[in-house]
Amino acid sequence: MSAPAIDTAAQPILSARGLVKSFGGFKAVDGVDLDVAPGSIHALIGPNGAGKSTLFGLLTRFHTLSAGKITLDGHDISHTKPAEVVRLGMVRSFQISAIFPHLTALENVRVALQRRHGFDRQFWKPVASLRALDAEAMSLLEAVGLQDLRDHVAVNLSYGRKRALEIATTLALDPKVMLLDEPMAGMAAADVAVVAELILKVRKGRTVLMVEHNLGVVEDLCDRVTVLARGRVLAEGGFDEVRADPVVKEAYIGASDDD
Amino acid sequence: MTELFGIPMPVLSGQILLGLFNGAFYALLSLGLAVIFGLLRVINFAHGALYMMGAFIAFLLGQWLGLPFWALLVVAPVLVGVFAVAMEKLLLRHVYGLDPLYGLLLTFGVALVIEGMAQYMFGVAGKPFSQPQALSGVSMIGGMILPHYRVFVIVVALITCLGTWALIERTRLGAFLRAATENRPLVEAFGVNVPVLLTATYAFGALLAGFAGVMGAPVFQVSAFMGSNLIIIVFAVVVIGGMGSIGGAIASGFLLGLCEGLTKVVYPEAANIVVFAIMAVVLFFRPSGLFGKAA
Amino acid sequence: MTEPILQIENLHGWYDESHVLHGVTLEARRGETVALIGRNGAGKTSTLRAAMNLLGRREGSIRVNGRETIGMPRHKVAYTGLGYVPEERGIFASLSVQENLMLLPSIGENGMSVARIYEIFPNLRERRRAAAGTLSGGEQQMLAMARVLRTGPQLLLLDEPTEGLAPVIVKAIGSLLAQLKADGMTMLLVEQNFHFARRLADRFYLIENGRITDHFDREGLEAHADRVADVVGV
Amino acid sequence: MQSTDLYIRPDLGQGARRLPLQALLLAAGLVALAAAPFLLYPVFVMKLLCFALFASAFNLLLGYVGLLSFGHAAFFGGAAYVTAHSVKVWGIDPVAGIALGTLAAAVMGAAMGAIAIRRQGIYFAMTTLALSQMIYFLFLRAPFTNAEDGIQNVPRGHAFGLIDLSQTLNMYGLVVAVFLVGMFAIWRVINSPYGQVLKALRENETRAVSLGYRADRYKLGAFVFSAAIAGLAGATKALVFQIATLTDVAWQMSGEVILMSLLGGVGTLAGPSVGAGLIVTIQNYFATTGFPVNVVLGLLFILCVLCFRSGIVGELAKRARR
Amino acid sequence: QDDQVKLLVLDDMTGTYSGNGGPNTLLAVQMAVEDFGGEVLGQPIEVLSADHQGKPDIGSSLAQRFIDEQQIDVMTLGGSSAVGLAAQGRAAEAGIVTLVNGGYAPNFSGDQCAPFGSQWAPTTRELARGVAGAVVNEGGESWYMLTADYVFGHGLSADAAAAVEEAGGKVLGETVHPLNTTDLASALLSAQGSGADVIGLANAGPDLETAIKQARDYGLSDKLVAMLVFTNNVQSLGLEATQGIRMAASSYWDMNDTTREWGTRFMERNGGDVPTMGHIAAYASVTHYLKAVAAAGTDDAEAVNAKMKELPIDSGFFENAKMLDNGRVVYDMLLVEVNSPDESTGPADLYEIVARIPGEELFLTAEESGCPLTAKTN
Ligand SMILES: Nc1ncnc2c1ncn2[C@@H]1O[C@H](COP(=O)(O)OP(=O)(O)OP(=O)(O)O)[C@@H](O)[C@H]1O
Ligand SMILES: Nc1ncnc2c1ncn2[C@@H]1O[C@H](COP(=O)(O)OP(=O)(O)OP(=O)(O)O)[C@@H](O)[C@H]1O
Ligand SMILES: CC(C)C[C@H](N)C(=O)O
Ligand SMILES: [Mg+2]
Ligand SMILES: [Mg+2]
Repeated sequence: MSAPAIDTAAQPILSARGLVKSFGGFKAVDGVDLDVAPGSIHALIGPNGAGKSTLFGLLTRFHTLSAGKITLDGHDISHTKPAEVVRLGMVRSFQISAIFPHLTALENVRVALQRRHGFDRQFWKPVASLRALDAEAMSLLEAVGLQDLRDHVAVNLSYGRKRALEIATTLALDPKVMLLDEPMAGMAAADVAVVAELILKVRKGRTVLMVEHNLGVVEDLCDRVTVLARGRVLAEGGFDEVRADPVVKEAYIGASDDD
Repeated sequence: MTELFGIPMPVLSGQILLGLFNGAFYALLSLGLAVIFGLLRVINFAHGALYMMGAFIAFLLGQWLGLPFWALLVVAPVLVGVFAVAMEKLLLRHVYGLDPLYGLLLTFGVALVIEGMAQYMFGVAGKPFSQPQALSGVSMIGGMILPHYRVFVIVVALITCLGTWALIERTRLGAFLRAATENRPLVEAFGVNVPVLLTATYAFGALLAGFAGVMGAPVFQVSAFMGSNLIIIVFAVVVIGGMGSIGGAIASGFLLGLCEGLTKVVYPEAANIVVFAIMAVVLFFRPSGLFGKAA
Repeated sequence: MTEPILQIENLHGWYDESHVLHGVTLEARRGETVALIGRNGAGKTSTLRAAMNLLGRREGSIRVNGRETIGMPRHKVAYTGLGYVPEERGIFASLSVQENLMLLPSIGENGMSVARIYEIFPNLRERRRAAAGTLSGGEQQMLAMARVLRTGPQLLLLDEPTEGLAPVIVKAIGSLLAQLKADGMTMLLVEQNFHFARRLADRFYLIENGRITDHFDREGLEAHADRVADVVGV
Repeated sequence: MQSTDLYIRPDLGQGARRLPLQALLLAAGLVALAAAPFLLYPVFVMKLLCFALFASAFNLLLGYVGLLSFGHAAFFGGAAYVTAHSVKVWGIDPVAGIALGTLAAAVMGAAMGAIAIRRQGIYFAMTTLALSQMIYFLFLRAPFTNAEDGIQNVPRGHAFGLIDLSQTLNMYGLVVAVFLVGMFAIWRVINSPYGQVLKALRENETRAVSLGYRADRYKLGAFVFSAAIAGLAGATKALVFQIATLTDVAWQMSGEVILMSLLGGVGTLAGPSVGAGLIVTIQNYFATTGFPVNVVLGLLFILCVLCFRSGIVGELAKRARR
Repeated sequence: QDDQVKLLVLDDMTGTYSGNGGPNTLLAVQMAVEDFGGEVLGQPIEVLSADHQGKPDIGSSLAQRFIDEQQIDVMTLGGSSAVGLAAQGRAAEAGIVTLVNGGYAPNFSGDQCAPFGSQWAPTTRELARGVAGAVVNEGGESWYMLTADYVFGHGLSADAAAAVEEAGGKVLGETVHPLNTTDLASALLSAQGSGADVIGLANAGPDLETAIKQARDYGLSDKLVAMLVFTNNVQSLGLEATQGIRMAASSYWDMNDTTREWGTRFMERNGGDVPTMGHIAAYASVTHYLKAVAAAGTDDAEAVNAKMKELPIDSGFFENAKMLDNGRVVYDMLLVEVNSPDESTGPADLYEIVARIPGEELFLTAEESGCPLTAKTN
């Protein structure tokens, strides 16, 4: 599948300048510039410990910046609160799947919908009034193939399914920008395909920034790839371009062999 | 002679000494709490009761067997430890892996029972408990009164605290404790006999409490509720120090004792409140406590 | 043919109420690598957890080196020679990398030296003073591998060891496992990454809904290609 | 938290089937309320109702937000003091007095919550405990509470200037009214969209935040609400007994209310009331024996935690579900 | 008034002040009833007891409950005055006789006096005056007060201050501490810092014991002046620690043959607890009440109360005792000094009686008491 042409010249929806995050002395992210074009699917790859998750953390403001500036859709969000960032339309998923363990799959998704549709602080209405959201929730569950588990308590879902559920929940916020941290991690190839499909399906009108080690997926999905290593940007460009890059080979992909 | 806040210097320094003295008990108790909480994830509400128990056992043994203070200082805590072992095996055991709040409630229940029984058997009137002869003296330093016994308590407490700290932060045993703290089943699966570790830890924490109890007996009356009033303050201390941290428990123990002491000089009415006020402030600016790693 | 080092027979397993393993039977012989593959939720992790006595309730039989481990206290199980690399790493966040490495009691003599370990995982040496919790996902995975190798197990239980790892590291781990295998280590490998598994494994078990539904060796692979495909999709 | 939380998971879809049963119980309850003052010592029943409401307010927080407050005595007793003082010294209408007490509790709740909310689980429990202890000392020292003596001989006066509350039955009527209003408010909040959000927060706060929820605001809201209801109960009690003392603000009181909820069933609507009934009865009994009632309460605590964690009502509910 | 006497002993059985009242008060009352023959007006006397644990709320609701459910005729009150006053309030409403044996606040027979109430315990005023003046005259002119933070403590502190100033001394400062404080050392230090000759203890029970112990740690014992020490405090602190303390007491078991005879029986039955003046008062007051009932031929509160005031109080437990209209029982106070270990001839030999102070000199008259019922009407 070929991605629709993205005009990278357009003013980036998410852009970072000179981001630095140091933990004690150690610089996990060390002067990263990043521009994500609206409507694109942008991959962030790099060796383990490169700083990808930390960078996500910075972009979504879960970590405080040591230095640098982040703008989302024109707003300077360098110092806004995480919840605010979400309200501005940028949502992340976590590397270790994040769900509401004892809510059912349906309720998990619905919680996200509640906020978006302003069903979040009516303490005077009956809970039944939330039925209004069920249809939308179900369609999201179907999208990730969990429709049959709607009433299963999330904790009992296997790891792979938890991830699927998490993605559904993230989607429920209908974000402008989605940050996915290794959405395919721990998924059987079969499910990987499904989620890949899913991401393509939901990309319309959205921008996706994802960390992914599965180069196959990156190749299929992503318009643009940024390679991170030791907290710095190592290379950036289209997939083939980057893959060809000897530095990247050496640092990330490793000596290529069969398959 | 020199004055500060219109208080003669010797009196002031006397008050500071007192602050440290109370701090010594805060430190010993909050240390025990921290150690227990660290591994068992149980806030040991019975800690105050165990402290009281230490004092009472010492008192009774003193009465019946006429044991000298030094012997009591060893025997009584050990007996408290033994009691703790039983308590851990019979009761606490069953709340591991449950919501930590159950531990709090269980031990709260135990505290009620122990103190209730003590009250029932010995009443509430304080029981006398005399200091070891060797330490009953007082020396004057520049007009400041130094009761030997209180100085002794401060020193011993300090040593005990530092020893414990080293044991946990610097040894492999300590590493086991901290690891088990995070993921008990896994540590067990890797071949560490965690159940024994748990029992030992609880007993040790209790022993510290009993130890503090015996040291407190000669100064405060030995009475059924000597612990229950103390424990709440100690909770505040632990919160201020930051639940996770052993060092924090010790440091803030002495620190707060000091603050309290000074308040008693400057504005006695606020003495009971100052610790809690400090806690409120600390929590506001540093929710995870002074020494706590952000939770 | 060499004697089996791990024998699981008709194993049933529960998470409090929910019954997740319905009679798993598999075995691993000394020196061979066995892959356990299945969809998400098939019961792979549960099987390994059961082997380590980490499951709520178990029935059936699990023998390691001929010793029955069902009913054995949890802290004894490892000493039958098991080295466990759990799903989602299970490293100890508050301990330093070094402490994590040194933590586990040795259970066999042929343990790997710390020096050797740092050789294989340079990242870990670099961050050995750091709290393990601050390691990146991948670094944590390496640590999880490294620390069991130190204890000198006879049988490795690996739950998705390559999950979330950069290709370059995946390859590194691939060759490491190959190396171990060459040295005669026995491994029970749970993997989603079939390309990875196929290179190492001598035999394959397919698990579905807590049951072993198929079982074949390398040669059998082609014949079972379609079965494999619809389980892990290749 | 694991699958071992201090609350019972709402059973899916079965609500509908259990409705008639609940309706029946409700009806039975109302009848009992009407009959009680003629069968039992009215003062006792009124005390029971006050504590039932108190426990329910507490339980709202523990059972549905997952916050164990060890400081609810501050609100219960605080409100009692305010009501007692305003009625006795300022001589305002008793109903206004109750309202004032409730308001005061809410304010204290806001202050205490603002600090405590920043920590979770065990830390929250200890923080609230310590803060309430601070409030205790404040009341101990405050001139208008006259320390150990408390505010004694508070006149019940006339509700709305008409109904003479010194008539036991009138007083009883007022208490029942307060009780029902309070219980309804709690029930409504729990089963509302807002309540659903609270559940989510309890389950995984980080995730909730990443979904754009400002966690602290929701929790604070619940905390203040719970504090207010606790205050309502305390204020009413002060009128019933015509006295407000340190007992009501002491941390042991916070412990008692926890026990009540635990015993009756945390996270169940009726549980706390049942628990309260039991505890109050026990205290009533031991008050006249020489034996310290705390020993009994302590044993009950241990029993609950070890043997039936979901409490009386909780266990029954389970059975019913099987 | 069914002429069947029901008596409630409402006291602090397990709380702070259970030592000086509590179970032993119940014993004293039972002995009184037994010695009276167990019955009056031809019906057995029923003795009930309840523990208010030193909590006013519990006390007041217990009183209410026993009045409503048990139709009691009379209650003895002991333990903290705070509780006693709350309970006496209930009793007053219901027209029940109260015998206050362990409440030392003046209010019982003062501003909160009850129509059928009688206070047998001395008040803070007498306790203070009995001692303070003497101490000042012996040269202890400048005072510093350690005060328990409630009616009783404040009352005692105020009365002592008054007495001190009257005798020409002065009070330099005061530290107020909550009831049941375990650490008074810093308060003592402040006292010492103030340079006062005398540290006056305006507290009782556990607080008093703590103060005495910790004063010794700091070598301040000889500065202390206690105004209310009970025999049980002396027993638990030991003579070593308490010897030389002077205080005022309403009665002492070793005062005369009557008290000795009774006191010995009392101690036989409780395993050696020396009776406090509260226990003695309990015995004496109940005895007097029963006599009054017998004399009145009814248990109607009004009649009995009148008789109590009319009949002489000659039981021998108080010297020159009589009951005023406001319910105040007036008698000669004893000034006692705690024996040193070698002065003491036995475990129960605690005090030496050094002087007797005539009641008239110490107690307020009904008119002065501020009791609304007996206030001057001109
Ligand atoms: N809280 C922290 N404190 C200290 N160091 C940290 C912290 N979080 C991350 N680091 C360090 O920062 C580096 C980058 O971590 P990060 O999780 O961003 O890597 P990553 O690119 O996501 O790797 P992976 O692909 O394996 O998830 C790592 O070396 C890690 O040890
Ligand atoms: N803690 C738990 N409590 C209850 N049920 C659980 C728990 N963990 C897993 N399960 C259930 O047990 C079954 C097997 O889970 P398991 O984790 O073994 O699958 P898996 O093969 O490892 O899947 P994955 O590849 O996603 O890790 C799943 O249906 C899952 O829902
Ligand atoms: C019982 C005695 C110690 C006096 C008591 N504290 C009172 O207030 O009267
Ligand atoms: Mg990462
Ligand atoms: Mg798995």
